[in-house]
Amino acid sequence: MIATHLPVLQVAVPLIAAPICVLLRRGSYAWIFTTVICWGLLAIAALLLDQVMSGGAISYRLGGWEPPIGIEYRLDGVNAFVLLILAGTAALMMPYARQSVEREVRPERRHLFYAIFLLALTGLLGITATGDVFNIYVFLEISSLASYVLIAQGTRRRARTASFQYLIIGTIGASLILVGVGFLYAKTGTLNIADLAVRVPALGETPAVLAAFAFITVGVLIKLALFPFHMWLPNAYAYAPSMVSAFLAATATKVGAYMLLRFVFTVFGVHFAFETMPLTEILLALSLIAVLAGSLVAVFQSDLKRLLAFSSVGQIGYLGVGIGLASVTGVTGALVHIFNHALMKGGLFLAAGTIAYRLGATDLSALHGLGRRMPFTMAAVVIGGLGLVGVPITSGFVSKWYLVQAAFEQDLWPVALFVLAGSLIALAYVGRVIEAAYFRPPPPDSEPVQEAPWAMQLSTWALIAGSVYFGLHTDLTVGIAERAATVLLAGAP
Amino acid sequence: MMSLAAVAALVVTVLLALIRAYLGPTVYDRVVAVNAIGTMTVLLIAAVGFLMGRPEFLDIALVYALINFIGTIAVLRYIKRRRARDAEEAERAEGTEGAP
Amino acid sequence: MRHALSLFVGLYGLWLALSGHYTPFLLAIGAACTAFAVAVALRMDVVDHEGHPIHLGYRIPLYWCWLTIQILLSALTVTRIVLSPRLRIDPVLETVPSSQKSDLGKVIYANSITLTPGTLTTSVTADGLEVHALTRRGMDELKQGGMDRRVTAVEGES
Amino acid sequence: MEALSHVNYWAAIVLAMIGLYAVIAPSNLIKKLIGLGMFQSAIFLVYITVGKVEGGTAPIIDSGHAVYSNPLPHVLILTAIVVAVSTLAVGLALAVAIKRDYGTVEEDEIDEQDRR
Amino acid sequence: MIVDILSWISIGIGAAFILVGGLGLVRMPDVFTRLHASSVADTAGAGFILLGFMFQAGLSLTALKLVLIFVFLVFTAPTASHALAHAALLDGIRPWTRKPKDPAP
Amino acid sequence: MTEHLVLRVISKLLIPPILLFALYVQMHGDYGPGGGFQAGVIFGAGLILYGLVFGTEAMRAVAPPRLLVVLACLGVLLYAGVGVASMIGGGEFLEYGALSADATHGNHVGIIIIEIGVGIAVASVMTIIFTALAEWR
Amino acid sequence: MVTLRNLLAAALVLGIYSLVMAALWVVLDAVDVAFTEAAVGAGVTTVFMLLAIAATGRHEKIAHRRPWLPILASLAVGGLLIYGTLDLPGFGDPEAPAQQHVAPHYLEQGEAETGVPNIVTAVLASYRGFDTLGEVTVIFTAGIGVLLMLGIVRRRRAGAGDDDDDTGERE
Repeated sequence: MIATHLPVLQVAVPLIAAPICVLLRRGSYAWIFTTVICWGLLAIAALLLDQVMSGGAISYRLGGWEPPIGIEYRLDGVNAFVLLILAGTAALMMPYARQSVEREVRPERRHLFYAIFLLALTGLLGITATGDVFNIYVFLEISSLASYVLIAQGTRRRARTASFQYLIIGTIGASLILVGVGFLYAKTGTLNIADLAVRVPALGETPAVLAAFAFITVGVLIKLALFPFHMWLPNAYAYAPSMVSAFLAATATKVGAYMLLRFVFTVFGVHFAFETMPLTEILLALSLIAVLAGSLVAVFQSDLKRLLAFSSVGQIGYLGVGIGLASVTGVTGALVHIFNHALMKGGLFLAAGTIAYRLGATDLSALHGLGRRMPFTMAAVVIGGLGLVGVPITSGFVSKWYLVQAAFEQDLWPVALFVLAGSLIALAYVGRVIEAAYFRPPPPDSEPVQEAPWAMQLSTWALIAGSVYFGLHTDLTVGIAERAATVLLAGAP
Repeated sequence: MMSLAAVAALVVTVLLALIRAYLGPTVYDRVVAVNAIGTMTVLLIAAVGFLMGRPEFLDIALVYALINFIGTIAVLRYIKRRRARDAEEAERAEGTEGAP
Repeated sequence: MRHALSLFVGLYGLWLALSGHYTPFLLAIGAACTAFAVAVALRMDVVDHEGHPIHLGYRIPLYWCWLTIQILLSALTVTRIVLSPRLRIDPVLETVPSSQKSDLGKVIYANSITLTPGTLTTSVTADGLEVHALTRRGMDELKQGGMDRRVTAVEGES
Repeated sequence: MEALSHVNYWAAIVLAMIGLYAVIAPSNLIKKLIGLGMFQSAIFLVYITVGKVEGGTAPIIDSGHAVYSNPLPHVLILTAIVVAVSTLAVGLALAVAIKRDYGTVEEDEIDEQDRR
Repeated sequence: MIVDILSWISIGIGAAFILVGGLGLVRMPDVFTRLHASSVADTAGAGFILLGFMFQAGLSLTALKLVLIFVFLVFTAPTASHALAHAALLDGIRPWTRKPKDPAP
Repeated sequence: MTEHLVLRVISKLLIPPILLFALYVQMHGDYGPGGGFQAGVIFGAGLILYGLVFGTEAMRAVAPPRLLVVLACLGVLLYAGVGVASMIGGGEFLEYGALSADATHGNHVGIIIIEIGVGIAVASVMTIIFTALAEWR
Repeated sequence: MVTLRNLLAAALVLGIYSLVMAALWVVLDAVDVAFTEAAVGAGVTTVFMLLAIAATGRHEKIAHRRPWLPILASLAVGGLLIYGTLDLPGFGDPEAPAQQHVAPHYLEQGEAETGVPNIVTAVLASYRGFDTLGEVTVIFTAGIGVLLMLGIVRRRRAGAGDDDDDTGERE
């Protein structure tokens, strides 16, 4: 009985939990409650993925109305996989949250913080699960508003300006998506994705569809923070509270990538997007610039969190490369990278947060000699960093392997070269961190530093260990991703 | 037919008020224009309702009639608050004058 | 309590005027909503002789009739001024004495002045109302105190 | 009539352009939010225009009318207006918080302070 | 029929008053005088137009709602004008006078 | 602001009708324009008028922020609760038809309840935002 | 409005914009939207704006800098929009696809299925009820978010006993 309602529970449970969280009044209760909810969501996501893998796509009619009339939740391999990533990272980060939030948020506001966190999660899950374009907009705004608020909670004042900048850019992006959806509605009379997937290609290349495509793509790219729409990302991630940086880095841009996949492959169709419109060329160009520029800028950062944020800009480029190649291998690579990058970047931001928790700063100069003083945390940073580079046996290697392979399939060897170059640059910035932590003596007058609390270690290591595990055992992720990619590209020639 | 004439007169008046809002010169002139446009909108919505044969939409006009003046009161409150703050600041400036 | 009760009756009348759907369900809901609105109003402490002037009784409608005529007359005056090629205005800002005892009476007077085109109350002070008039004549008429006496009469002995 | 059939869209587009300019150009954060409100309203106008049917009336079923305008865009825009108001409120609260932290809401002055 | 004529006349007068209000809004020299002009439109103009619609609506709830609109307008419009004039004076705006250089009597 | 006579009296006069009008809009969203959101905003506007004229301290006494937060939560929970109730009643999430034996009647009841939830949530959130912004010095 | 340096004036012009829009919505048959615009525009937006301006300062200090990028951006968006509207169905066309697919179902079945003659309410609350749940969540997020960012001061005038307000105290 419950099993049939799982799709909506995935979104409704955190939505209902958020006001309850506010009513709990005490930060500690709210934390326990949020943790339970997040693990419950992970269980739901796992069950859903299992259902989808064994029984094919699930459709859930909200309000009991038939799809084009009412709103539909439609789960196939792609969004079930993304749902698992979202719920999984949220659940794994919860043990970390308690101490980190206690440090960074005032006691009387903690329960509100957790409520907003749950709302952000609701929004992201809602975007992923829904099969209705306008519903995507609504949940996009829930997650965005919650993110603005979460980012503004950073202890430094620049968090507020970063959040404001994100608010302006994010709202413009969402409005552009809204215009695009409006054009599609005016031409087809429907908002349901499955219905649009039938009706939009039948329209052919009319100006309205072209404009809708352009607006939606740009809007989604803003949310995805692909170069040159990444302006909001570095500051937002660098100055947000540790927990928020980690959560958003692991999830928000991933959902952006999911939206891009959904709109481009399902709504507009491969034929329109990649043959009529020069999306491959545009995406590849932007992505490769993102990979190189993001990584290069990261090398010159003096703050660990900013370094990681710029590295995110680069890593998002890899997602763009995979999607732009528009082949099963490429999309598989992108999907696997969504998963792997969520683990690695989440783990790295958590580790950076741990360092901030103990040292009060994340400057690279503050990291000197930290390899000996916080050995476990720094080991996590190193392993995660190597994952970003794409060293074999880390999961970063797997996704890049698929991307390179996809590039060679289409004889686009310069793309492969760029991907490898990006890895080398990544080696440079990871090297800087390692150098600071292991090869520089600690400042002579430094106070003794303790290793971080075990609960924070636990979350960090769970994510980092996951990234290693899925680097070795690729069957699970790649298997699911490949099936999902096949579904997405089903309409392709 | 006559409704149409009313609508025309109202639109012209809204335009005149817009000119006033554009010219200013003070904030208060603009508030006067906003108030006038508010009243005109009440009447305009009523007139359009009659014109389209659906006078039950008067509720919208009623909303404006009831709450449109809240904005003006907010302006007054704003001015009072700013004066209070200015006075406070002046007092503080006087207080610190003696100190180097 | 008297005020609360009459406020309830008044608001329920407003509900009936607005509603237009007289099913038992909506009538009951209307009563509940009215009660709720009265409860909130009581909580705000806005239900007293100022917020709900029932004691003025029948005198208020009569006053309104008189005021309507005044408004029309001065509207014509102001119209003539606006339409005259050379704006024949001579604005003055002066204090007009007011003989009302209660705050409510003062407010009725002040708003009547504002409502009449050509005169405008700018503030209510202890010794009267500060009035801005479009012409010297308008101000003089006001100062003769016709309106003042009528408002005081409406106010009654409360 | 043919030429006039898209005037409504174009009016909305002009408003959208002004709004977008007013978001990007000013340095004052409050001003940006005002521009954002204009930009969003312009998009709402596009939607409502799509929903209008010639000779139709408001989609409230009534025995005296047969042709109604499309209710769906109205519903979507109601939701979008709510979103716009929420965004405005959060944006204003952020601007107020920025004023507390920086003593100014001018983007250029904030940038200058950050660079220091 | 008579009602129709009455309605037309009433709406016509109202429209005229409203136009006068708008015109005054543009012609008058300062805030306070403009408020006088706009109060013509707020009271006489709005009153006649609503009265005209009332004739059209006949004895019905619609007419009652029109009355309500008028009543609320009559309460809010002067309050808003008063608040505005008060705010303007507080902010240090001095009323325009015919002979600005003339010393106050 | 409290000393401002005209505003005080007129607000006292107008606030009850504004509140009642909001409730009217809430209940007649089925038949005419309006509904929970509009009603919530108008109710909130009534409270905001009170706050503007009588000051935020008085506002606090009438609508304590703590109560408002609870109400906002309850509004959302009421809406979502109807969804859960219809799920328990054997329908899909938010399938109000499952609330009653007669689907049309169930739908109507469901719509009324969720609109009330919307109204409560919106009115309290508007007042919260006003209080937060107004008390900022 | 774009060029007004006085923020108070700009906020007022936003109010006028909202009023004109409300009238426009009525003309375009979107009475529910007009109602919302009326309630929001007259009731809360202006008040929120004025309060925020009171807290942040009345004058825009700096003229618009680098005007070319914004002009270019808005021209690009506007151009694309105009291009997109070229083949949209004409204004009021009853044969337009938007009027054909799902909308007739709402108009024809809506009252029978939900018992609500106002189809906008029927669609809002029932057919697309989940969107509206999302909408309430957005509002809720905004409210909690504002609380989280600004908190609500408990003035200490009333005595130390009142300090325990945990809706977010501010120093």
